[in-house]
Amino acid sequence: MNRRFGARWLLWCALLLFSGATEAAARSYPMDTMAPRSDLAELIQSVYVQVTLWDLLVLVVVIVALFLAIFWFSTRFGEPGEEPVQFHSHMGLEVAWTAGPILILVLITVPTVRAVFNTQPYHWPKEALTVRVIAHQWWWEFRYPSLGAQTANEVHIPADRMIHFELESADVIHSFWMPALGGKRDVVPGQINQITLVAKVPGEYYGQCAEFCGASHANMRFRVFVDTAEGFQRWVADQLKPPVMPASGLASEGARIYQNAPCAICHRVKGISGFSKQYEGGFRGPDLTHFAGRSTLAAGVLDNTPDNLATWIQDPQTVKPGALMPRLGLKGHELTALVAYLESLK
Amino acid sequence: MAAQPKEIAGQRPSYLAEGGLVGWLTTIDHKRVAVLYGLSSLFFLFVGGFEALLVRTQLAVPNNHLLSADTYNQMFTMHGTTMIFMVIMPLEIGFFANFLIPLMIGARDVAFPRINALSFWVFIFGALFMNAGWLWHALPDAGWFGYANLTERYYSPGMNIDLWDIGLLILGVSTLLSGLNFFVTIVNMRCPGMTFMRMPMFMWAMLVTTVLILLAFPALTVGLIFLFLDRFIGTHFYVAALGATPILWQHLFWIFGHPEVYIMALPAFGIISEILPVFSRKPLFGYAGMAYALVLIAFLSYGVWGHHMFSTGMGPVADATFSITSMLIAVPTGIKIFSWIATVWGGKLRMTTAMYFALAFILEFTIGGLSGVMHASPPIDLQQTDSYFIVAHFHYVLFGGMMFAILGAFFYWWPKITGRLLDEKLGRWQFWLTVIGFNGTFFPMHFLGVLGMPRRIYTYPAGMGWTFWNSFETACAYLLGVAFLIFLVNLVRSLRSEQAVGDDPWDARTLEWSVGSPPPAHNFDDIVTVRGRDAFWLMKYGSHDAPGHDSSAGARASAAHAEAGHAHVHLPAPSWYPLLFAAGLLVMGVGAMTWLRVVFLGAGLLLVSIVGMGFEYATYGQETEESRATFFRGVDSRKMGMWAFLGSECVFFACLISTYMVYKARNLGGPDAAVLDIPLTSFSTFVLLTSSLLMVLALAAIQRGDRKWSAIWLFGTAGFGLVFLGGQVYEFSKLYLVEHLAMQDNLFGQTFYTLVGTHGTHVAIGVVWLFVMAFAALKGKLQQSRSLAVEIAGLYWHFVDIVWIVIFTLVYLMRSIKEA
Amino acid sequence: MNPHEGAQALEHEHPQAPVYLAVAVVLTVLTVLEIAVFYAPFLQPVLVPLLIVLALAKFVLVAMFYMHLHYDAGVFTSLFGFPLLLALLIGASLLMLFAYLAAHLSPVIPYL
Amino acid sequence: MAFDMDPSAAAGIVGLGVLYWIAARVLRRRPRRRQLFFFCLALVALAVAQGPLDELSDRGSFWGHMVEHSFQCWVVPPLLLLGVPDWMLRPWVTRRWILPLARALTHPVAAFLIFTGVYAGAHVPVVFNLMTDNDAFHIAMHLAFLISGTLLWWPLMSQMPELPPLPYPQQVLYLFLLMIPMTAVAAPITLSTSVVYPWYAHHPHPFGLAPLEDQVLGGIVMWVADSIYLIFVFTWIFYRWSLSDTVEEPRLVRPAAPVRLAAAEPRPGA
Repeated sequence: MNRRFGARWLLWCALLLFSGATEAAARSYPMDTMAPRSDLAELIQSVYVQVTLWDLLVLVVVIVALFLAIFWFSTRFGEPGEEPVQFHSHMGLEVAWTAGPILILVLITVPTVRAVFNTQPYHWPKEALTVRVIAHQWWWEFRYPSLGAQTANEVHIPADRMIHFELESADVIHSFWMPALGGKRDVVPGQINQITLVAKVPGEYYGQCAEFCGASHANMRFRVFVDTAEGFQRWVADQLKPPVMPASGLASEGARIYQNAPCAICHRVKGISGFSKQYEGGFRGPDLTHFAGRSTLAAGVLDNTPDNLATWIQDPQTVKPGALMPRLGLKGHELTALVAYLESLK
Repeated sequence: MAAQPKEIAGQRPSYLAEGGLVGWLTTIDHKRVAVLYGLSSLFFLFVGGFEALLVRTQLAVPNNHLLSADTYNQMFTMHGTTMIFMVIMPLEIGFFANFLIPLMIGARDVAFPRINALSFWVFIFGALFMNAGWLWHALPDAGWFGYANLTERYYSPGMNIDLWDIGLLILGVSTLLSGLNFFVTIVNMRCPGMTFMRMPMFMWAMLVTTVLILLAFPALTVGLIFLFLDRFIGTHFYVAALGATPILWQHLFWIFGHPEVYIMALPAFGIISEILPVFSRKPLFGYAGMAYALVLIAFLSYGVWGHHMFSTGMGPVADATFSITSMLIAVPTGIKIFSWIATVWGGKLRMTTAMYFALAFILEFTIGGLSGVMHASPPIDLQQTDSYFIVAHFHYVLFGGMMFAILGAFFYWWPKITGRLLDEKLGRWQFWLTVIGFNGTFFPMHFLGVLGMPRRIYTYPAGMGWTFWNSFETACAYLLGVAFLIFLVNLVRSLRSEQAVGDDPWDARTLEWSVGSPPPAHNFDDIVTVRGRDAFWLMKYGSHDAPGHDSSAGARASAAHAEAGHAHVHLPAPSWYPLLFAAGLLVMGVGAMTWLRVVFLGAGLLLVSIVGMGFEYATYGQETEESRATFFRGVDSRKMGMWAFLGSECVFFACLISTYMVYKARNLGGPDAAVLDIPLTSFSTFVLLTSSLLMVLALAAIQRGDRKWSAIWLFGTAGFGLVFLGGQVYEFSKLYLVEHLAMQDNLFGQTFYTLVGTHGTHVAIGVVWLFVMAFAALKGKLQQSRSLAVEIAGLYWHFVDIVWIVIFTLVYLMRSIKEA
Repeated sequence: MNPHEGAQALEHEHPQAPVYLAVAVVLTVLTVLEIAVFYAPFLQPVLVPLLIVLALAKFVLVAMFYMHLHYDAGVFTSLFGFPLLLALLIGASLLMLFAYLAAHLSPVIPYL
Repeated sequence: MAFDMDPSAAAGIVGLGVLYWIAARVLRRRPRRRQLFFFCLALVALAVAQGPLDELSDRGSFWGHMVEHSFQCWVVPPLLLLGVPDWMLRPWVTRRWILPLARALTHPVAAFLIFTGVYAGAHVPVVFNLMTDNDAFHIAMHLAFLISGTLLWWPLMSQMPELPPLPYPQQVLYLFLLMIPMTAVAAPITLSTSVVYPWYAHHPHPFGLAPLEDQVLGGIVMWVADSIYLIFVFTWIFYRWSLSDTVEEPRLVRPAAPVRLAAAEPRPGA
């Protein structure tokens, strides 16, 4: 356990008050579950509000009854007074407060059961876009089987079209959660779960793994970009283009370093490095063919800037403890060359 | 009790009087065992609290580096496991229930005093075993629920999960045994006149809790055994590659998990139902309704476990069913809350600290219960599960519910346990600090949950709108820490104070206040007859002309009569064997982590202690006059204990057999059920049936007092048992060597070997038991009066035979049936 | 299960050897029947219900006579009956839950 | 709903009423008002079952038929048992050769098995088709439901000490074991994707229901109605158990002096 805990405790208190004040002002809540942006999320929101209102009604009844009882019947300690009436049962009252909750529960159960059957359709229209989501220990891999595109940690989906996410896991149980676009669904190894939704409002939405999956469970985030129809077409076209092969300069030097460094064992850049045959280990890294096109790095932990990329390559463990990417020991010029090359992979 | 409370003049010798260290190590008096439980769980309360403060400090600011990722994971896992298994359950069941059950039902001690001591020592060794991880920075780190295949050896190679797995198995043994013990005590040892409908409500709560314990812990044991085999022998119970599924662990765990949260909730309901009437000077409102609500909660709690798994995709039909049953369970809870308010309504409330905590319980538990109803509906649960909303829900139910009830119970029963009052002024300070700290820490978690902060993340980025609330919560968490320090000061000061308190400071309503406080070692001088609910209140204020009212005016007989009463009471002697049993279990646990032969050493210790306990008392198996007087319609406690144990074994084998049948259809390759040898197992079935026949003939012989034939039949039964075991060993070796059916690479193999192997182990234990019986019969120690011992061994043996009948049909004869 | 002797069950009315021998013979016959049903080719379509009925009969016989449920107080029957009922419910629901998983979710596809 | 009841059913109901009246006269004892009320309620329920419901099921409504069965199994027998006082049955039952037979039939295991046999047997497609095809067998089946239903309810509601009811905890166990055959019969009908009973396949269904919808509705009537009904019966058993215990509760006498509860000084000697 961290030995410096005692000495720095006071520092945290000072920091708390300062950061608390500034943070409260920030309006944006990217992971807000109450901002539905898809049909699935709106359905959930409607049931959410109904049940919450019924709950608040019951809560108010209990609070009023309790505080009335306390203030009317509490006495100063030891104050003499006549013995209270020893009534201890009243059939009408007991039947009432059994029937009441049952009635409320029926009113809650009807929309719930209807929503349950709507959110898990058995079959979906053919023209729905299938997106295979493969969860690894601490990053997400997305594949578009019908379009042939493949990306990591950032998924692009067209607005106003049925999307059918097929969730598979490559190791342990994860949970694919996009608060704005609908609830979460566990990604269980050995079975393919599914989420089917129609995103309505284009924009960038945050997502995070919700089922505890090991050391870096907190660093397993992803972004969902809901594009307009033509925006999505443009993105797919970019993804299908072959990777940029820099002719000269720092980037080409970086390309050479990339090829003989161990990067090629786990990562794939289409056309340059496939997975080397002799490597049987099950692990694979994200596909880097269009790495520069992504706005975040290391599963949404850092923004995709050259110096962030440099810190990540130099020592992945500080950014994502337990990450399976080894420390390559690249320094100085070689490192900047490799970073330049990777940043050129638009 | 480190600081021995000084003897107060004129106080009759209390249960704390005699016994130095040896007295405490070998005690079997339920009050002293309860004090041991109380001390150890208070210690773990502060350990759990320390872990909670570390977790909160790490989350105070975004991207904090106070704790590394795996240290944080260890802290939140241990906070959960410690608070549930080492604080709330031991405090409610081991400390308060253990101390109060005999006193409230008018009994001298629990049904099985030595098992009571044994379950404490097994608990403390299990808790220390799991916390040993502090020494090697290897505490369990996969969450208190330890979801499967993250806990597989491949994904958590260290010994963290081994400590958690074996530690929980040991704690499970302790809780199961104490559940069995209290169930038989409540059903069988109530004083004359105290029918079920006249028991105090805390007794109803404990009766239902023990039923839940007996029928829930087997499911956890099965899940943990599968995990143990996965990690140590290389089977694949939760690995998808071989056709298995990690969802099986979630099902087995939550079949135990939801009854478990009611095992923690119902004693708290019982405590509140005791405190409110006393400080409102009014009887509990709707006694029958409250008892009915408890029974309904217990029954429904077995049908709701699916609401923990809505997001794993069980399918709409299962989601809808579990959602309906989960909402149904809110109805009995509603009945209880409204009945409590009706109890307080119209009463003359004395606002002592215990009453403050009880009233705060009603409010906080209602908030927790209602936020629970929200994620009982699957669509909402898809947004809320695994977010901080759930953390807020269960902290409102566990801390706001159980901990408030436990703190109220401390202030209410402290004079009964130690003979001193806890200071009201300090209590008031502690109460207000706890309420403010508690609500400040956990109410914002509802906002964090709605704002999408997931659970169990060791850090979070800035700019997500979570930072302010997290910092605010951490500050309030330290406030809670201060409140608990005040509580500790209050406890220690009261132990050192001289202030003598009468037997009944609160003018209470139930029997435990009719004996001295602290009560004498033998509890009641003479057995009380009860004439209605709130027995002590009737003794004090009931009309004295009612028929059958005993002559002595008040409940307490005169001192002289007390001395005479004291003499004829026979208290069982202290014994070393419970400590030996627990040590044996601990050695087996350590052996599993180190070398196999240490496990056999531990098993030897276990066997010695069991046989020792068996023959420690001359009257083993005899029904003494004292024990017969209070039995429930003449039923012996030991027989009822065995039947309750067989009941929990039913659920144990049900989980094993369902796993076998579920996995039978999912076998991917290699040998399957077709390789099973029917002629051999048919012969084994005949052997086992004949051994059952010999068993009952032995019993008939013992009851006739025919020593020669009873020895012969007993040896015959044990012999046939051995033949059955031989058949099984031969069958397993043939399957392994000839058919190459191995546990490691074949799903059918592992489920088959585990199911039939566990049954084989039960047969082996039965054979050892029968040989011990046979030798005892040979040496003349089993007279006719001790026929009950043979009858109980017979019950166990016939149960093992019944399970084989089910296994023989489902596994062997139905081998050709593909899909289950 | 034996209400006719009223609440105060007679604890010490023990069954004697002939009762046990009769039960043993019936049990042996039932086991022989089970094995015969297993090997009889014409009974294969209705194998499962037959086997379940025979196993149930043996189960009840051993419980009622060897374990004295027939002679002892009714509380033991409840003590054994409720857990048995719960075991049946848990087993049935686990089978149904996993049958759904097998039917509706496609089998394991290596993710490469 | 036209009230043209089947003549044999009408005769049965009137016969029961007359029999009840004669027995009361012969034994010269008046049944208590509550028992009379329950008995009349039983007759009314029987009339409802045999009248409009029977007519509805004749017009092809499967769920109507199922509701009729539920009346015959779950409603009429309990009311009958509550309505008929024990002294009226005693002369018949305590005959030398009837008592052992009655004792065997009302034994919980026997009653349970008989009812399950009749209830499950009736819903086996072959038997059900026979029932829908020929009326005599149909009436016999309904009588069988009534008799086996009365036997089923006997261990729960018997008022005769010679054939005593089960102790309360076992009544609850008996009740919950009953859920298994009911679910086993209702589940396949509700969840089956084809019409199980051919007679309903080609018959017009009232209220414009398709044959399959009618079948699912009938299945739900059997499954859900019965389980909710059993929870009410469980509540009623628990309520009776709680009443049976508070026999003599001594009166509370007000304490003479007002009780001063200062914590410090001990309470005045009791």
